[in-house]
Amino acid sequence: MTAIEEDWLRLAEAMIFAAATPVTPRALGQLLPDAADTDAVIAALRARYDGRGVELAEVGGGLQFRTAADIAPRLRRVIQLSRRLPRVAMETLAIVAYHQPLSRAEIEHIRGVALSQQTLETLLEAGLIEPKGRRETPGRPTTWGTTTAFLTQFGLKDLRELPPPEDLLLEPPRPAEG
Amino acid sequence: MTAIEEDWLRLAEAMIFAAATPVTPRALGQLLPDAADTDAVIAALRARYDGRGVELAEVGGGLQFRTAADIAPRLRRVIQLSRRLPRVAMETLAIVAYHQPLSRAEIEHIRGVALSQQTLETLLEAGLIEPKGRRETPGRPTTWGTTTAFLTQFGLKDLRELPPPEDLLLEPPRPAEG
Amino acid sequence: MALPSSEPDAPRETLLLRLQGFEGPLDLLLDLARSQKFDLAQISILDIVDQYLTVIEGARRVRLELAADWLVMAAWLTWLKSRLLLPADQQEMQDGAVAAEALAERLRMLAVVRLLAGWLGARPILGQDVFARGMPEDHTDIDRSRLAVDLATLVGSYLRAARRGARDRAYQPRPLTLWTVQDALRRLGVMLGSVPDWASLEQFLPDHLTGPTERRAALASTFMAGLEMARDGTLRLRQSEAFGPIQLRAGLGPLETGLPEDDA
Repeated sequence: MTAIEEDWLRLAEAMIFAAATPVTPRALGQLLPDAADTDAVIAALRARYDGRGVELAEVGGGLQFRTAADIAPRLRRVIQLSRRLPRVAMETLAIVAYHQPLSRAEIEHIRGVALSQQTLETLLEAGLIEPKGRRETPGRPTTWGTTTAFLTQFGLKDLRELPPPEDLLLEPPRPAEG
Repeated sequence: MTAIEEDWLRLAEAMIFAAATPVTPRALGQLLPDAADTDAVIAALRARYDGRGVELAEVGGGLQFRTAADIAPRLRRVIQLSRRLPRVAMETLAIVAYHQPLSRAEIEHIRGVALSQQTLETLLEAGLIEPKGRRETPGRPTTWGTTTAFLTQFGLKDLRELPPPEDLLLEPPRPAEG
Repeated sequence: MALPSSEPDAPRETLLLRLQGFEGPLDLLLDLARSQKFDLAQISILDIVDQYLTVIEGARRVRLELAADWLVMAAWLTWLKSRLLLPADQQEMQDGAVAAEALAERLRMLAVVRLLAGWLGARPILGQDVFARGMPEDHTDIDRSRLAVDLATLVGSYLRAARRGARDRAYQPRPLTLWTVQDALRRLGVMLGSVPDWASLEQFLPDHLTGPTERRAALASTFMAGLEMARDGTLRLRQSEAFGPIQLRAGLGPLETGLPEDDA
């Protein structure tokens, strides 16, 4: 492995900094000279930003700079916040994340209540879920799945980062709900 | 003057990074603890980014991060979008191709409508037509013909490769006298 | 919020309010299951069935018109309970056990979803807890200089333009440019001097006749002019046979009129 040149770090830093969405390692590799080891450059860049106000995160299959989580309480006063998802939307999102692709009827079966149009629209507008084709059963219902924006929004590398259901159930019951 | 605490630098860095508009030193000062010297924090932050892929720039009285000037051209990606010629331009070009050299008045006569300056300029800018001298009639109008670039663009060896008007029309148009 | 089966004397309004706080029967059942304080993997369906029926009974005492799905669930749970209480060797009891396990599975699934929603909500959420760059830079240039054109479009455009051009031009009848007798008189007068001998009438037609119609008209005009000029003796005409070629030559002028023909 060759040494990491400062120039490569600068290039990678600038590219990830400029982008509005996570930059894939592949796109980064195309920008860097052939001699550069993309993974090593990423690691070096992450180390450089470690503990700073802005950190390098791996989300949604790409790299993105974001502010450090511990600063959030102070930043919230000055930075425009995105809207929090209501509880119903969060639960619906969790169902889609675990059982995708699945139809609206299947979502309703799991929650035991009808899925409101508003909830569906909230998730669609936020770009968190998307249609994933139709199921070849009577009525050909549309099935839904999560998007890359979902991963980015919740800081996940990929869907495998979601905890397995057993792990969640084995958690000791929380003393007070809420 | 007190020493600059790392925490202040992190806060300033995160705020300038996340803000949707340039951050004024005043706004920054309100975020930082009273003990912090805003100007000193800005100076320290600028020094930290000096020589990196991203630098702290002062724009319109505010601070923002910006891609380093020497890196920006290397990040530039050019996307080529094919542009279609407007219908009017295409018709005009076709008439010039078939009846060259001919004057503007003759083009108008064949198309049966007036020819806008803009259309002529579109074709000129695209390098598809060029002036071919003046006609020795009253007013000495400029005559127009197609260019070599026209042939290249349409994949023609020469103008004789165009299908003859007789193959296309029962009564091919004739440019008016003049 | 633990639902109190241990508080049967709870105020009625509180009971109803609690019922309305749940998103349907499944939601209430899950809450009852949780209040067992057991591992959710070991839900005792019989226990929560009793609790559910108690809650519904209490709610119905307060208000009769309870939403249908609450009552449907109550009826189904009553049926389930009756099956579960039968001696263990009966087929119905086994059916009940399967149904109870299916319900427990649904509750576990819903519990997992709740937990995952909580897990997601506790993560650093973009736009809430962490922030991306507020002013991203776009280093993409769009080059629109390239043209998307093809020969077919060019030829098609030509056809369209030509057809429209022909249609839009106002119709003008082509003016007939026939050779008049006056024209013929002038031309004959000029040409006669340079014709020494008999010459065919056709030789005196103008050069620029475009079609057969114009040609025949000119021939007729020239003949008329010839007759006119022969009358005053400016020229002489002859035709050796019917429908034969008409010939003419210069005459001797008006004074010569009446003199015998002499070809010397």
